[in-house]
Amino acid sequence: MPEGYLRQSPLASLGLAARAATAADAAGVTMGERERVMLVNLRGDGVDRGFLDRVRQALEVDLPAEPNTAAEGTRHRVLWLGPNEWLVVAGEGEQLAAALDAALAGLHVSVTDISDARAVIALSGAQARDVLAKGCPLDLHPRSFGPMRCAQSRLAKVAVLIDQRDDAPSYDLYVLRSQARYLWRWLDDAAREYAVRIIRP
Amino acid sequence: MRRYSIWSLARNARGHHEGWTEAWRSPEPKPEYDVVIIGGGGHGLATAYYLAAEHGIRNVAVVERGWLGGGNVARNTAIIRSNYLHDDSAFLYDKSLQLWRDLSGELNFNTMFSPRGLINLAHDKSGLVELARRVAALRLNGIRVSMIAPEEIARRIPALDCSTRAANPVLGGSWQEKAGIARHDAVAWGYARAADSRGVDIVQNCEVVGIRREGGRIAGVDTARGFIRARTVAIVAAGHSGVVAAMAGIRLPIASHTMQAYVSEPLKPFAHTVVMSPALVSLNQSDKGEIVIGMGTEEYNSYSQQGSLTHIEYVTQKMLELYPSFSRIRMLRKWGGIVDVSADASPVIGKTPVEGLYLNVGWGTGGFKAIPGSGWTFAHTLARGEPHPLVAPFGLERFHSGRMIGEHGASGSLERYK
Amino acid sequence: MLLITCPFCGPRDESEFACGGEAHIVRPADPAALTDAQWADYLFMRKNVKGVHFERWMHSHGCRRWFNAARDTVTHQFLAFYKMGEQAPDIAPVSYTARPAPRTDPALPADPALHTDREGAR
Amino acid sequence: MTGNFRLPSGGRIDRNRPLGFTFNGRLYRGFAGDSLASALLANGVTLVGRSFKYHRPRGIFASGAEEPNALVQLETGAHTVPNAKATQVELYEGLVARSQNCWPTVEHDFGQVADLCAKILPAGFYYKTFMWPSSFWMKYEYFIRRAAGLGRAPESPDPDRYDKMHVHCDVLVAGGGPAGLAAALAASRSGARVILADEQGEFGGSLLGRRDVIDDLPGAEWAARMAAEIAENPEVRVLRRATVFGYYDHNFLGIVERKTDHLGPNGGQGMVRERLWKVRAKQVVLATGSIERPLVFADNDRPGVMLADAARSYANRFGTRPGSRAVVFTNNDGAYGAAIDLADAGIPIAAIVDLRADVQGPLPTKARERGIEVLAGHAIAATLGSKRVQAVEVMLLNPEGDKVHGTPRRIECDLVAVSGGWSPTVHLFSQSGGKLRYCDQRLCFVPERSKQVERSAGACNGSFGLADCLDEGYAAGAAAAVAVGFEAPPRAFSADQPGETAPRALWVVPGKAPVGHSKAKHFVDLANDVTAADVRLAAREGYRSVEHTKRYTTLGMGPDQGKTSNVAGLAILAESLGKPIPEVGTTTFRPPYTPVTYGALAGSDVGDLSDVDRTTPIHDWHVMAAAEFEPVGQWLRARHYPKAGEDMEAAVQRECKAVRQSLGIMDASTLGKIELRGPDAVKLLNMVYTNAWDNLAVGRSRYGLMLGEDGMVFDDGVTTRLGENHYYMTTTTGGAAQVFGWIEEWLQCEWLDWRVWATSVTEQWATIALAGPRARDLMHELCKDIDLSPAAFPHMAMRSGRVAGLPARVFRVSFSGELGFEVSVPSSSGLALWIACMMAGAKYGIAPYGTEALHVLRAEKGFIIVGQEADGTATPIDLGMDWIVGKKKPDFLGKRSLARSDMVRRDRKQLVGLLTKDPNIVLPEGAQIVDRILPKPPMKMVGHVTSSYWSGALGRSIALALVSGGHKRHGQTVQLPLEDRVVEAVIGSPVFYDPEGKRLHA
Repeated sequence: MPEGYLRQSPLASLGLAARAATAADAAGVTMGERERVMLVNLRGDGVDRGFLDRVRQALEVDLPAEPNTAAEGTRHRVLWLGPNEWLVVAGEGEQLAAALDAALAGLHVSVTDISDARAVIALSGAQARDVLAKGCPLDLHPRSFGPMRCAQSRLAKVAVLIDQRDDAPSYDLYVLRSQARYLWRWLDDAAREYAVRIIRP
Repeated sequence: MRRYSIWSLARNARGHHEGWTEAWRSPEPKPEYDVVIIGGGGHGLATAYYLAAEHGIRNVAVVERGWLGGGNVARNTAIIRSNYLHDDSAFLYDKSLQLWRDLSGELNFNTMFSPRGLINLAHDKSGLVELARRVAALRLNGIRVSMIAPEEIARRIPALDCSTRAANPVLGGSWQEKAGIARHDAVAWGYARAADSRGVDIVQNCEVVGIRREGGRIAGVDTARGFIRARTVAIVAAGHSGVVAAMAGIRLPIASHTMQAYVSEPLKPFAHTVVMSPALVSLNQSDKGEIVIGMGTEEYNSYSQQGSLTHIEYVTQKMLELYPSFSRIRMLRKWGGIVDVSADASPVIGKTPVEGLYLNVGWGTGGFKAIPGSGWTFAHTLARGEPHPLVAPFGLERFHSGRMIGEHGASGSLERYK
Repeated sequence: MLLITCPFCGPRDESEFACGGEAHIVRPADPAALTDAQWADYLFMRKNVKGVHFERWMHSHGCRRWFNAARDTVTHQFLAFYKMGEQAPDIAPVSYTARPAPRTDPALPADPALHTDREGAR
Repeated sequence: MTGNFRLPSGGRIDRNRPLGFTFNGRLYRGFAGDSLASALLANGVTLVGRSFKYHRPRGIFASGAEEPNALVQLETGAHTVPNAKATQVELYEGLVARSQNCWPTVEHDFGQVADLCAKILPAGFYYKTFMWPSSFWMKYEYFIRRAAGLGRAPESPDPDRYDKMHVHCDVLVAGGGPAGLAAALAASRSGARVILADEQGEFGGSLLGRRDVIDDLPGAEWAARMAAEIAENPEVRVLRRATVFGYYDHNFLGIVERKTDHLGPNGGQGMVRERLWKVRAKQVVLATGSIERPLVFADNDRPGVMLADAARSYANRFGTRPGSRAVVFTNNDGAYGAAIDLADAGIPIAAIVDLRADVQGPLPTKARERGIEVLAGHAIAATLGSKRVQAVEVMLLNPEGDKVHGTPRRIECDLVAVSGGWSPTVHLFSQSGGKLRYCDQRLCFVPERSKQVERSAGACNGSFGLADCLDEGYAAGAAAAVAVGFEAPPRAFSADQPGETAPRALWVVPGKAPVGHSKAKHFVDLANDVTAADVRLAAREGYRSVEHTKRYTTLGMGPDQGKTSNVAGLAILAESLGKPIPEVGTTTFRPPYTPVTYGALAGSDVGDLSDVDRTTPIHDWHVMAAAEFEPVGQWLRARHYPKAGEDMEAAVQRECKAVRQSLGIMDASTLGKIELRGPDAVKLLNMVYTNAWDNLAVGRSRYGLMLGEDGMVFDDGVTTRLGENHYYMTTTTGGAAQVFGWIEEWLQCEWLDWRVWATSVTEQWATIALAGPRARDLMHELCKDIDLSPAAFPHMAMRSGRVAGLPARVFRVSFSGELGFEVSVPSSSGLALWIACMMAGAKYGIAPYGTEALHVLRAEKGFIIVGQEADGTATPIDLGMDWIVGKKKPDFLGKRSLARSDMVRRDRKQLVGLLTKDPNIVLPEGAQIVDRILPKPPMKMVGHVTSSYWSGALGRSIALALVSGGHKRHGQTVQLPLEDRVVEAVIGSPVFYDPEGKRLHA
């Protein structure tokens, strides 16, 4: 069996890797699929000190308490999803879910591995904000949104979690795996007028 | 009532049309009536007309908050059909359809009923089965509706995308030849004129502000123009039925929502048949040439006639999926009505716990086509004090017993009841 | 196109939300003890207020939390947003009727179906 | 009549860029900067179209969005646009346009016969006739419909693209005339985020067509400079050719930007044709200007009758002579400015006819100084000419304004520049919910009370003078910026503003004969051919509400939406009723301000992007295997896998056979999956399912039914206990979102103190169902670390292990009635697992099966499908599933509803099996069932067929049905009257295959 089939990213069949540009030709927008990201959905009582302390010990980062913000630790990035819900993002190779579950044993929490349930599309460039504005009702202007901010909203016809990574601006877009091809198609269409370059993030 | 005809037109032309008289009076309300009907819309006016014409009850007032025919009878897509799922609904709507046929002659007012035929589309297998079930039931109820194949649909509606690649592929449809459209305002005016000529007082700008009871029975209504006594009071207030019922201490299984519709600029005729689709509520072309699009309701409760842009965007997208060549056509005008959507998308007709107080409400998005049938059966109900057999199943009690008449599919309304 | 303030995420566009209808309808503690009419009152009967309407919304495309709001159903203006479990704020009702309705007759029928009190926050 | 009507110099056209265009098949020339209307006028084309009802000749009447007459069919084929306003079409090379609503030509229109019969066609004539015989309306209607309508709809798909953009700002300024520019300037200088939008290709609004001076600069130049300054600010977005068309709740506004129309059909290479801007503005400044009204006088519709300010604009802005000799007809001072400009452009003014007896303002004085004859206290009593006005007859007006007298004076002219005063463009203000007030001095409706966060400035606020516009605009822009926390910048511009004297309110100018008595028509609404006599007739007949009158006469309902006619129509109605205008009211304006294309409203969500098609991790394999798909919710599921030469029926039978005899494989990834964790999880399950969950052991699964509070089945699925307080729930594919939402809703709204977390994991797991007698054999090969023996791993159990080397959850469940395993692996590995199964299963003849085969297999077993058997009206009892209803449970959602009187009726529709007497007949789904065939309808129906298939396993057809009292009717015969025949069938058990369930437990 070909090795690639053992683990297929949501957009694998689009052959993005092969289409990724090597030269940095002029483009208003770059797009690519962020592969092999570990994602854990964490539910717990956000006002319980004991819970927060144990999470900090396990993740070496404080859970963001402020709605729609991100926190960056040494190994993890944590995004606020709700008053008692977070998304923990880590690189590949970690047994994140199992470790966290063990670390929080005995508490009323829910630790769920959803690494395979989402696609992550990295969108960046001077016109990235305009591309998002075509389908998202959020105000992403620098005066109201910026790095370390995240928000769940609607993009085109699907639910999306937007995590701003830098001032370029660069965004990571989290979308349900089954809807990723639709969203890619939509982004590709929306970004067409700005010239798109496919990258491997 | 001076009769309208081509001859009266010609005669009046000689007098420069200065000899025409009022189509209806503007009377002051009397202190007492046999029957007071709250709501001067299509259903209220039709009820008043049939009370006078069929039951000889002429001491009737129709009290209207604004101008007669200013509610949903002025704000709909004017579609008339009877292809409903349940026997109860099918019989009631078909009674209505039969009355539509000769209505212009009966009222001596051209309602422009145009039975140009109606197609309901199915875009998936379950939709097709649902249509088949409806068609089979209607056929056995003696209502002529048949299934038609995609090729026939494509022939009748060239603008419709019937290709297999379409976002909403046309798998088939049902066809009701006797369905059609009418001129909506004319229906209200025709009933108003005919009722007025039979002695009914239509009192406009007369808002009901309270309902008085004596013991367990109705005493009359307080209005902005004073108290009016009546032994029989009927709430026929559509979007405002909840507000009026609350005055009598009654809570209804009804939520009011904004329903929008919009029209294009006038175009030369090209879309003869009325088309309904689960993807898009309805589409037809008016006599003026405007394409009329029905849109269903907004999600939240509302007494505003202003709808949202999002909804229009959504419906327009669905329309272009069905009719790709329409994208350069422009939306000219839109309107909104306040519709009273009941829990099972069927009307609530009959008695209330208050003796002498009756309801004819909850028509939601489907009231226009029902006006003659509703008025005819409701007048009988008011005159006899017992529901007409055709509307007996539609009483308020069904929400207690659970004998619902679910018509979400056939009414074309989305499930908005919460 | 409403602008709805999620108690957690702040003001967001209507398209991110789902409306859940009338708020503060508490599920009867012992449904079996109710008559059909009383059960129907819980299940179907609604105030359908013209004026200040207390209703539930869910931030379905955001943090997925339910919350309550008070909204004028005529003007669509929101008067309050508050979290589930919080007491409904005291907001004076608005009347859109021509003038206050005169006193209704005190001899009301004692049908409990018409007068079940479903008020009170949870 | 054609010729050269271009002025020798002047205007904002580029005379170095000539453009060729075609109108009604003839070639003409214009210049860059022309509108189609100005180019037609420059070529002497004055007959442009035919009117809606009477098919009267009509010309160009206005110069902007208010144009009621000059509607054309622009371009042909796929690029055609019906009802394009010639006044708003920017000229480009090769433009092609045609007149509408005329046959065979605009010069000789057959429809003109309607004008001859006009006497018997008053407003609403169709309500009074065509009633007999009743079936004949359709025949009359055929002709009426053909005569009505205007342009023709395009017939081929639109080659252009459209899109949308959400945008947020501190201040939105609608309108880029003097007030709007001043407002945008103030707001942008303060540092606020600003959007400035104007419907024209160039900023300046009224400044473009007049000769005003601001800060010593010509108005148009001042506008260009200001627009440039504003556009340089990075926080400002400037939109040209962009109409703010709708003002919605909570300061949400829609703007449609036309990006390529001015470049011609193929000019906008790669660009979207139109973009819909969806704006959420903290503050709004409305600077939408005003629209000139005509006067209502005899035969005021002839080509050559034109709004005075439009005539002035054609001269000043487009360097065009709208006529060669003009009469100006007015009730106000403003038109004198137009007269002076026309005179300066070299168009002789034969006379200014003023309805006012006493005319003294500075502008009239200036006109008189130039030697223009002013006929004060006069009126135009008639216009002469047919396809172009040739002369007018002027008579003295009596003081009351209801009669003309004296000897008519004939004045030759081919242009009548008319002004009845100005109406502020309050459309957006009114859409926002603002209340209007009628102003007696200015004879117009002005904003009175705002509902939303908005300010009106300049002419749309009733302030018509230039200096006032600039002042109000700047103040509104600054105030808006201050309101959102910015500091107001200082201001400085200066402009002259001549004083004006009051206009005269005379809504119908009398003609030689009383209104409606002669052939002369006093048009109020040119677009819909509504006359003053029509409005009076409506009032006479009792249509007293302004809404009644509008609907009865169709006043204001045309493509121009009554922009030039609404106020006059209302005033004439008020006069007829003897009431002041405010008592008759005004109509509320609704979006859109001007028509908006469906393309822009739909945006890019068409074609490939019209729907979200959700695909499973194994989707690509199904595509390669040439599967046919069916949509289930948004999911694309494989329906069947036809081999070469197979139709669906053959493929489904083959797939079913494989499952029954050997091994089938199905992609079940779309099933909804929810993880429930917490000490109260079992309490939750007890409430949302009808059966009891207290004693489910870890590692075991149970089937459950979910009811709505109304007692009706709305979903079903299998839930497995994974750990002490840990459950894994599955739902139907279509019901996944609903079930997850249902659980969240109860936990968040009702049971706030219950300790359960619910997390959707639908997309985390790819799920493969293996079904058939050889399923265990295959599993043995792929899975070594689970004891698969029936004793160790019984039906309705779950084990974790590795399958094909992948970490997996394995469930022993079956929806087919055969031995079955469902294997779930992380989605990324779903395809790998599928391929491993296919390779290892080849020796068993493994066959992928789709949803259609699944439906047959489950129907053979009598398993229900939500949406078919459970159609929202069926209780568990109706479905014969009393066994799953926990009667001892004190409560669960929907329980109380099951006890309602109608739910316990014996004649409720109940689920049964149905076997046709002729085993070869497969009943159509949806077919109705009767006990007795009657000679004719109505016939009492007792039920209907919910599912129906050919069962290969049984070698005959089978069906499931809901039949009244069906549970007690097994063995009875019923009739199914189909369209072409009647089929007999026998009621029986819904379980047709392996009723003891031996195969399932194998």
